Amino acid sequence: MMKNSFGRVLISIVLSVFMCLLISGSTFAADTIKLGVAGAHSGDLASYGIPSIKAAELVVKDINAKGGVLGKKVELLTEDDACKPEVATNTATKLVSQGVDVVLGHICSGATKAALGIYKDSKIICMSPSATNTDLTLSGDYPNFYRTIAYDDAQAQLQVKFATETLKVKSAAILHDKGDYGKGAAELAKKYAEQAGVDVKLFEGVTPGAVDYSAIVQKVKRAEVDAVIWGGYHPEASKIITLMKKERMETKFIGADGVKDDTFIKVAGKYAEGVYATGPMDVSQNPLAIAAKKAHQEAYGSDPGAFFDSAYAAALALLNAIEKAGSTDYDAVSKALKTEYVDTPLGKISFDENGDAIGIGFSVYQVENGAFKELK
Amino acid sequence: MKPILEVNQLTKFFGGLKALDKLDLDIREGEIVALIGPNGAGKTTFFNCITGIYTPTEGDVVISPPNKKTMRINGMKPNLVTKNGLARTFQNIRLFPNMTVLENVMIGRHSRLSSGIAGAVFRPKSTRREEENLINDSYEILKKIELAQFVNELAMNLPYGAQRRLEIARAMATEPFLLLLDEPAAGMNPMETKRLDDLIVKIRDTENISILLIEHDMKLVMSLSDRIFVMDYGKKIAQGTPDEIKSNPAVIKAYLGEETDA
Amino acid sequence: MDWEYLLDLFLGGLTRGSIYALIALGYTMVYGIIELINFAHGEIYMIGAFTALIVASVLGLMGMNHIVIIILASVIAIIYSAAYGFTVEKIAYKPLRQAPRLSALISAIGMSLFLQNYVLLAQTSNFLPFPSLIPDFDFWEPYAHILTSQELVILITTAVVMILLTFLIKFTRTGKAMRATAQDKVMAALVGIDVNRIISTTFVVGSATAAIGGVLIASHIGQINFYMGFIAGIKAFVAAVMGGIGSIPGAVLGSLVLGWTESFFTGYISSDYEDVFAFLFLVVILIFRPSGILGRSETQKV
Amino acid sequence: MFSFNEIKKSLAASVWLMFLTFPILVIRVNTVENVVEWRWKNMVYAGAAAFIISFLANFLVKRKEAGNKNEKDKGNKETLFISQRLLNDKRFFFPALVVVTIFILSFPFLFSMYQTSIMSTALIYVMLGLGLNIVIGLAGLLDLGYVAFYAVGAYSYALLNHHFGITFWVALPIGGVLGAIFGIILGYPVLRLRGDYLAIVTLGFGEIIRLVLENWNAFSFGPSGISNIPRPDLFGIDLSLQANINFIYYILIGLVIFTIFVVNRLQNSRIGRAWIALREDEIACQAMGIDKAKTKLMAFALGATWAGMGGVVFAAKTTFINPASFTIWESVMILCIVVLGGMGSVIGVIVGAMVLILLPEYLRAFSEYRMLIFGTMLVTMMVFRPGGIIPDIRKKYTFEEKDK
Repeated sequence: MMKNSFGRVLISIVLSVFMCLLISGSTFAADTIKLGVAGAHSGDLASYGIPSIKAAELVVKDINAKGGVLGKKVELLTEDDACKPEVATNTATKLVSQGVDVVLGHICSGATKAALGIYKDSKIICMSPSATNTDLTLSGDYPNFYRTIAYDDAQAQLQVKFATETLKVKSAAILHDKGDYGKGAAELAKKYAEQAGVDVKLFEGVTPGAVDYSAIVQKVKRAEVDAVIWGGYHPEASKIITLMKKERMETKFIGADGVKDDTFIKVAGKYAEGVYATGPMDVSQNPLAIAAKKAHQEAYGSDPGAFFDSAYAAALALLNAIEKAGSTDYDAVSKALKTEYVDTPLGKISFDENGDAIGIGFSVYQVENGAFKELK
Repeated sequence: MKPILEVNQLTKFFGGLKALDKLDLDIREGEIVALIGPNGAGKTTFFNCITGIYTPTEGDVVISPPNKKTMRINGMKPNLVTKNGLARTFQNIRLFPNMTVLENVMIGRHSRLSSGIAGAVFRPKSTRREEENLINDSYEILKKIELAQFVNELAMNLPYGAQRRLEIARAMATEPFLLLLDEPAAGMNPMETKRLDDLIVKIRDTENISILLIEHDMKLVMSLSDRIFVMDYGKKIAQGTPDEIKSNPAVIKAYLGEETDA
Repeated sequence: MDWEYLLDLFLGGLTRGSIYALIALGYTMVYGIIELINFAHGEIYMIGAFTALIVASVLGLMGMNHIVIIILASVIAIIYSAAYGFTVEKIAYKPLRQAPRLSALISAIGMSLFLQNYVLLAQTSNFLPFPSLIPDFDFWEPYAHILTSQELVILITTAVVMILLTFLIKFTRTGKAMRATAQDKVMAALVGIDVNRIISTTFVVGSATAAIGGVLIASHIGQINFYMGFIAGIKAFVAAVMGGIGSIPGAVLGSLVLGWTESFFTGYISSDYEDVFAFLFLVVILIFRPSGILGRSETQKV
Repeated sequence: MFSFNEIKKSLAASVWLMFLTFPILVIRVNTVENVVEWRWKNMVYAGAAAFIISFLANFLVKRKEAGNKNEKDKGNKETLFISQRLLNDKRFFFPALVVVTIFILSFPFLFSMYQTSIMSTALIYVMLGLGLNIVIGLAGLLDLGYVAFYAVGAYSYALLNHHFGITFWVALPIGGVLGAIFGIILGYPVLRLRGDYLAIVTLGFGEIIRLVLENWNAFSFGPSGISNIPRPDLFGIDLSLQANINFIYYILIGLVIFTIFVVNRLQNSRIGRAWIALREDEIACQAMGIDKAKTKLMAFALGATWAGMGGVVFAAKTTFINPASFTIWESVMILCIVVLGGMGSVIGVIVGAMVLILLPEYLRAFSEYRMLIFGTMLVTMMVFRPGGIIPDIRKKYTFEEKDK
């Protein structure tokens, strides 16, 4: 009996496929603008995803208060992908089936890559506040992808430039957290550092979440480098810097935007003093940013988390583009994104051919009395 | 005529402890031989050494199956020992509790069959025939051991006596020329024991399988066995016919008159 | 040969080992008595840390003095972890005593998931700074560049805890009862041991140790989040197995071996393959000693 | 009918829980203007919930002990009954089969693209579950590193495609074979180990594979993974997204049927029985003339084969893979599927996979609460059905009709 059901399946596969070819991507007539928010809302990376929901909620709240977009209310569809590619594809499919118009997300580069294929085929624009993997924009594989954060390459260049020219670093140890974000960044840093003639004595990954990093710190100490360049997020960074300081080491510590997060300072406390980190240009003076932060504190009783500003900016940019385009049509919106400028907590931004934001500069910060201070 | 099982100077140490000490034993075709001795005399250890579960420290175990060539089997893997025609039962019953009675017996036939994964998946004629025969053969064996009525019961649901018999059936399924029974009558009531007695004789006579059994039930031992070996502290202290053993002072000493229930 | 470097790595490994040990002890006790890989143990340790943090910050805001905070925070953390351990056993494992062991394992996994997300929802997904409860002792300052005060405290505590546990198991009535239960529950019950009580006690003690670990480790690495229990838990379990699961000294030894392995491998070769090596090492040990370094190799009765 | 005693018990429970959840549920330190929030209402909720739950629990436990089945169990009895019929009774078999087939085949047209997509994911896990079921359910070897073979499969397709443009259909068998080879390689050293020692070592192997993939960039492109893996091709016709998703769905249906077919045959074959015997009692099993090492390795290899093929499909479905998809949690999930479904039982595993994979998706409604609920489900299911949802039923032989 197994055999004949084999037969049936085969026949029906062929049949159904042709049926599918007839049914082209079905269109949804919607009376609301559906803004999808996808990213890690659970699991160990939740702390990077949840702020983007909060940002979206706040943006949508006051845009709807102002009468919405194109006279329609904006509706939020938040979906969790736990930063797992396999989940991300389902998340994306779900959003597509729900007839989402534009997507804010995803958070992790890996998940984003997995999801983008699906958005691309269904002509949906997707804007990430945090996916910094260079290929996402520069490879040209994902014309429907935009982001409100500078990609790893730019940061790495800045890091190295700063290290060599300002700090006069001759030798460096490059550490990373073995993650797609961290290791990617670290490799680029290595590339540029070697071009700049810096002697990279160590290039190693540490295990995230490990209980203790003294061994690697000892190794750095022994290598007697001028600086440690860190590719990765802040939890490991703070553990490492803490140990380094406890070991009475004077080695400079340079992180990227994964580190430029107030939590880092909260966690590392006094040991954070003097740490360098690259990150989006300082927006603490930007009225929109201040307003957003205040709104967040009022709404949730806590300071906004990682990537809040860029998520806030992304939400604004997307909705503004729809408004300007006068429809949710793919081409119109892409055009709007690339031509129209919009005021965001990150400043006045637009997007270039690749989908990278124009107008969000990058700068180097140093921790001074418990706060990141921009270095001019 | 040549003994089908010949054990020379078999010795087994556990660390410092000498479990078996230069043990000699031989079984001729068609015999029922009993191995007796007080608890902890090393009887089961002896079984384990022969069947490859332990490797003996010294000594030889030689088998010469009827119309096959002689071979040394000490240190041989248990499954190969079985393949070469030695089958055993266990003192503490070791059935496959969650398999049916029939399946338990079918397992016994494993080493006599050949079908592999490919056979299992594609079920060529050969495999199908093999399975058919397997099922029928196993059923036949169950009939012989009088377990046919339990065929599809899970082994763990059988009454105690039946479980003991199933162990024997399973062992017989491996087509042994010599059957090693480890306390087959342990915990049986007199009626079950009687039944076992007949069964063992029947196996010997109809299947011409020789039998070596460890047993404490002297009545059974005396009525069954052609010859008896007596062990104490890993040594052989006596051997002979039931009558010789009954009157052997060393045995009486070892047992402190325990044999009077014979 | 750079001796100071060697020493540094040695001490680093020692600290790391002790940290594993504090968690591994609980694992090994629970396993020893009901042969269950208590997946939720890491979570208990996490809860210990969280409780300590909450208590500490509340008291801090009330402006208590440092010492009081340390003591109260630790004590309350221990009490609560113990309570959690006790409850988890009652809810998720006790009903499964008779069930196939894998079912209990799945139940444990479920518990672990539950506790993680419970803390995530009730508190936060962010990393929280953990006050370094242990001050930098002045008298230790000269040696602080080799071994920080926190590390010193961790080492000492681990040693003490291990000794206490060994004593508990070897000499007290409860300890004897525990060993009896571990050997054979039915027999233990027959000789009048209240098996359920003993098992609960084991969980309570195990969880208490986990809490101690939680507090110390958290104040060592200075941060906690709801996910911290998982990786630490896995590592600790590996350590426990390496040492011979079910044996208290084994757990500590295994943890130290694991700690040193990782430390030296990172120090002399590369931290990239640190864990790979740790696991390979475990495999090798188990291939030569199938029941761990100090594990009693169960000779199966035939 | 509820004795005062029960109520007292539940009260005690709720009080205890309120105490237990007090610090974490009630207190929260507001990080903005360092003040403590006291969220007393949470405590009330906790207490109330605890009261009701423990009340229900007592109730259910009483019933369970009393032996008369509550609705939940009845439901399962029903399915068990049907499943039994499906397996044995020809009369019930064909109509049932027809209905099921029609439903399965029309699924993509009845439900949305999303439904089809998650169903495909579930089907991948059905394959994995059935594969692992060979190792754990039949041969009784607790393997926590199963995900390693899954990774092998996924990467073999991704890499072969990336370097030599090998297509899905070629990669599928290759993935299976590679899986099997790795199964043997990893299986060999651990032959001596038993129970949880085996578990932890296999877990180690799983991690090793993942870490190697993470660190060895030259080979595996490291954590940034491999993107743009082509979806399965159909004689070079390029399909719309919808069609593609449906196509994968049908491929998986085919594979799953194939798997079930093979596993079923294995189960009641010489090899299958040997595995079960091995699970039941190693010593006796050897004493019956079964080669322990060979049998174990066969189990590892066959189990791994399905993981390998599953991996290939996985890579084709997500079009992007990186080591992060192959963590211990994956192994644990698959283990859960097998145990929850009912070890050794094919239908059990299928149900298990459906429950464990679809549940979290449908729990999305509860957004951030979903994993919490999921955890709770695991515990409750195990507590009330330790044997799994649909336990294994041994094949019965009757002596009129011969081989089936």
